[in-house]
Amino acid sequence: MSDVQKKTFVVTRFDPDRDQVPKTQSYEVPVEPDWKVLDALNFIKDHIDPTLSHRWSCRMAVCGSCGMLVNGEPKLTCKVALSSYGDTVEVAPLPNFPVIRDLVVELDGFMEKFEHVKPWIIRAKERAVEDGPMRQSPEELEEFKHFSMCINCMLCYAACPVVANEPEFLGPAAIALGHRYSLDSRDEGAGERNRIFRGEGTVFACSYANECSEVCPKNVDPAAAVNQAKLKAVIDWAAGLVLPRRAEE
Amino acid sequence: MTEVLRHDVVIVGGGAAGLRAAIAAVEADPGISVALVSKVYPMRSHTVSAEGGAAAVARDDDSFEMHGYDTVKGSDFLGDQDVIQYFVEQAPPELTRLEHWGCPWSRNADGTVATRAFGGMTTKRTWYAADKVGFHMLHTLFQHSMRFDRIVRYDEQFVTKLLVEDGAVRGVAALDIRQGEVRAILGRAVILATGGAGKCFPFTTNGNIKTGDGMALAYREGVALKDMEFVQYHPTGLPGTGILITEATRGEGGRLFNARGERFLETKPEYGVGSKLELGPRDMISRAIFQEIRAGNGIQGTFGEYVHLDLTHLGRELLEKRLPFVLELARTYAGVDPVTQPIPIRPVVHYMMGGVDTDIDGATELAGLYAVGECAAHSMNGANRLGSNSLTECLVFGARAGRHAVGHAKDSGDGSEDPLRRQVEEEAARIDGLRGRAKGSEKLTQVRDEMTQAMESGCGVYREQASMRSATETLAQLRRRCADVALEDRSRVFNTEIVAALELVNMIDVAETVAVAALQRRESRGAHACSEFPGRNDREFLHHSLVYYEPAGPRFDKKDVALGRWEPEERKY
Amino acid sequence: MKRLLLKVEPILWLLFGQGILIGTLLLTGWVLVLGIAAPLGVVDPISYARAHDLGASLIGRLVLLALIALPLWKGAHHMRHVFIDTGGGDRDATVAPLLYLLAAAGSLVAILAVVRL
Amino acid sequence: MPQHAHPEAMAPSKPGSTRTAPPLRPPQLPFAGRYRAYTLFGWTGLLYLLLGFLALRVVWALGDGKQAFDAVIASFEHPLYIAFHVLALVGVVFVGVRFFRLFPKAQPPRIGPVKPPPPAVILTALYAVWIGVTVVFAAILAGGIFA
Ligand SMILES: Cc1cc2nc3c(=O)[nH]c(=O)nc-3n(C[C@H](O)[C@H](O)[C@H](O)COP(=O)(O)OP(=O)(O)OC[C@H]3O[C@@H](n4cnc5c(N)ncnc54)[C@H](O)[C@@H]3O)c2cc1C
Ligand code: SF4
Ligand code: F3S
Ligand code: FES
Repeated sequence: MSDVQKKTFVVTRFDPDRDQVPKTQSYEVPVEPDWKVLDALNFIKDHIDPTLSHRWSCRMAVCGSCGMLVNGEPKLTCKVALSSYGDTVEVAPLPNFPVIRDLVVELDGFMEKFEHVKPWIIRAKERAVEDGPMRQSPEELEEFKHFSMCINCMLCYAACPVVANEPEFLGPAAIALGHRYSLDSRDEGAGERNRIFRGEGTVFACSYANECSEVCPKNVDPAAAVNQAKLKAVIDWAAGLVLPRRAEE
Repeated sequence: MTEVLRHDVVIVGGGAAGLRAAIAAVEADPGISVALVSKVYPMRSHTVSAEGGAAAVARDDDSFEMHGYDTVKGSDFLGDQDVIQYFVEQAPPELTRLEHWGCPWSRNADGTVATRAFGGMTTKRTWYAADKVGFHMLHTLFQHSMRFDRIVRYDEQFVTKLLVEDGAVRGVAALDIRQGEVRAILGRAVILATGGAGKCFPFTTNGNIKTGDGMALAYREGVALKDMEFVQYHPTGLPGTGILITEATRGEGGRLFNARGERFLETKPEYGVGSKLELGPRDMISRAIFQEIRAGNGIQGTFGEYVHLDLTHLGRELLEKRLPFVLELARTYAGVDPVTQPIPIRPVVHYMMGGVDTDIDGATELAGLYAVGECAAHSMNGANRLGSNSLTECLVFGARAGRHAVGHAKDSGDGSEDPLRRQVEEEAARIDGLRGRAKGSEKLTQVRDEMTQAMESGCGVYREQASMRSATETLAQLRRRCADVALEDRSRVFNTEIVAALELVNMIDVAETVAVAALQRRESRGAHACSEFPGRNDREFLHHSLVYYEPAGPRFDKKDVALGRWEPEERKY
Repeated sequence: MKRLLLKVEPILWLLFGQGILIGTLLLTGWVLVLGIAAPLGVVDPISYARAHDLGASLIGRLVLLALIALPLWKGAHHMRHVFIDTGGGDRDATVAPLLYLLAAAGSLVAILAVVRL
Repeated sequence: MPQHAHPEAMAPSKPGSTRTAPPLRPPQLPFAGRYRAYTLFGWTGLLYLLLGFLALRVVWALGDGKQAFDAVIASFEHPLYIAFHVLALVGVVFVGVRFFRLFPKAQPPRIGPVKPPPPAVILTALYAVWIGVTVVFAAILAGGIFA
């Protein structure tokens, strides 16, 4: 095969049993031309240092496990080609998240925010299965479709400056998901979610940095979702002032 | 002191099957408490990677009869027909439920759910959401499951053992990957939904987590694994990575060409796909590609020879609308743009038709133990699964097993916890012993590679008696060598080396059953193509194969196929 | 205080947004002429009489009010975010009201200023 | 020494079962690389505050009479004022360009039955209005029209 090229990987290591703070460790890895960053990490794990911990599974950019900071940028490591980097590649855990070990970050905070936006269809009256599928025109589908493409890789959280400083902020992916359901023609929960969006961790905390959308590997455009949600929340709030209070919950 | 957590039903696996079972369980009885244990966060489960679609009768020109027949014929008459009957009838309501829960199915202009053609199906009955069907189904199920407080998630917990006492399963022992502790999660019914075992092979569409854990767990407790010899090769994977290029590409009109630019499925009738051409069943097309490569008609690449899947005539617009993920995958992982270039593809291991032996309820021979999804064999897929049947299968039988497990849990008592506690303590000690076990002389990656190589050469697309036999021998040796693998990571926190070691043992157990069952089947049927016995032999082999665990080595047995409406006939398209 | 901030957040955001939108539309010409071109002698600034006539019309008063108040809200809101971004998030409940009070006070004076034209 | 994010950033409400290393902050935040434009955008808030109060000063003077008004206008000839206004103009244009670029996608796909026009149309309209308002307003302020 091709002549062997070597790259140096500077990987962040942290073992809470032993280390007070994270440190870095360098590995020389013989790389293949078509490798992704993840292939190199797996090579280290398999052939150099089996004590390295990182998450991955699908290696096809859809399960969302392998997000890391590569040369300072949040990336899906199974998707970015090694060839786009020079001889030294730094791999670190995603910023804005507590680090459990090595390249593995804490997800439970994210899961709580995720659950908080009620990411499911809310209807006053559930439809019976016998009544068959609901109708939804291709145009109605188009309205929320790209917001439903989120793989929960959390790169957007790692890039958002507000997440870095405001722990309550619901953050891009969670808001995009809630907004996705509110936009779905089959859903009737927009009012409920608007109240959530105006509450703790409000959508207004977002200062439209747009970095979430810049790093999103799936073109979800969470920045659009968050900022659309602001407008919807304002309209809903204003309507609530003018109109007699609609029956809540 | 071992921590003991108590629930009514314990579900192992957070893929489509596990989530559907969990929802069905709490819907059947809102008072029930369900533990959903998964070694990864549920949305990472490999269901996420399914691309093409899920089958259920939807159109006026279709019928249960036709879906049933297609499935029976696809299974090469090894599918149990009562199970298939139930499956096709429940498929439409199950997919409808998912629609109500928000799954973004692609739509026709009038707002009804769109369907596409799929291999081995006589009409368009595969529901789809562009080419990210598994992704959308999984996320819909996961998000919907969050409505229910009674579903308690245990994420990143690796189940290492079933707790069995007095002939009934009573819970599981789970390693908390984050903490390194082993805990007891007790329930009066346990549902295994741990997915397939593609990682036993070197080239597979499967993700890193598909290591056959559930199959191995049940197997070691004396439950049979059924029809394990039937391993589906998907005709169109990317060489090297094995990443799947969905069958929907062919459903939408994609064509296969060899190095000579010949559309071989059309020019060579001996491949048996008839007028279905690229929409023939997977086993036949995989064999055709393999034959082409053998005959020197393959295209040489870095990762061996391949053929071309051509979509260029479909046009950018259709590709972007219906197959956007295929565009992304081909561009990112094969460096070709399907709008203008053909995609290099080769057959890769995709799906295990076999699995834990269950009845139509998903129940196993072990009281209280159920299995659903890819890790189970309800015998609906027989010798060859039709594409897009398995996502639906996860829902139909996930739901049924969920309800039945609740019934079982309500009818059975709690029993004493002490023996279970003792089992978990032993398990904890065993796993503690593995941590940083530097003494061994074997390397984990080495053993794993030898295993996948043995499976590739012994249980590939075409199988020979000699290579199958040597595979069984190699695997038996590897099982012993496994005990000698050296482990370096001494940390308790997120020790993925230990997980990999436990998975390796599971894979070897499963791989062994595949090889053993394959060796016994001296005929060719569905995905099992035996060079020495090229024909199907209904007189001797119209039966399911069972493999039981014995300390001395696997024991083989058989079980009848439930026929009924359709008598076995020659499988011609 | 935090609860109050949450309650009025939609108004603050609307004022902020209009501060960017309308503020930017108006400030561009304003700064260009009164701040740069006129002081450099490139153009003559509007005469007092003319300015007073136009400014005292209803539309004139509204435009001037928008020109003053909206940028203040935009400024206050943005400075709040800057403060949070530089690590002051924990003191947001003190700093944010101060900034918004500044903008509110400016707006009140602005109303007075356009009323007395 | 790497910079840390808020210690509670993305932390679960009840702490996990193992000790974690505190979250790092995005390494380029606030002034490097991808965050530079964002940070500057935030700091334009200061410009807008100052511009708002300066405008207030002008309008207040307008109410006080000719002398006061002319004095304020004349005071803007000070080099420091000119420098500030040049900076302010750059800031205002920067705010406009950045905000208008992001504006179209912040429109919901539908408000009730009303659909917003396509992004390209919104963007063109925004720029047209911006230029239009600026030209008219500048002409008035320069005593050009309605003089
Ligand atoms: C690339 C690809 C494309 C496919 N496309 C289609 C298609 O178009 N149509 C179709 O019908 N089918 C398709 N299939 C098949 C289908 O996706 C699978 O059969 C189905 O998703 C299996 O779902 P499951 O719930 O059984 O398992 P998985 O989704 O694999 O879930 C397994 C779960 O078990 C958990 N688990 C495993 N072991 C343990 C353990 N030891 N302890 C705790 N938890 C554990 C995992 O964490 C995971 O949550 C495809 C498969 C692949 C690989
Ligand atoms: S919005 Fe994009 S970046 Fe954020 S989690 Fe989803 S896929 Fe990842
Ligand atoms: S990066 Fe953060 S500030 Fe808003 S636009 Fe995205 S959520
Ligand atoms: S490994 Fe699944 S997204 Fe990268």
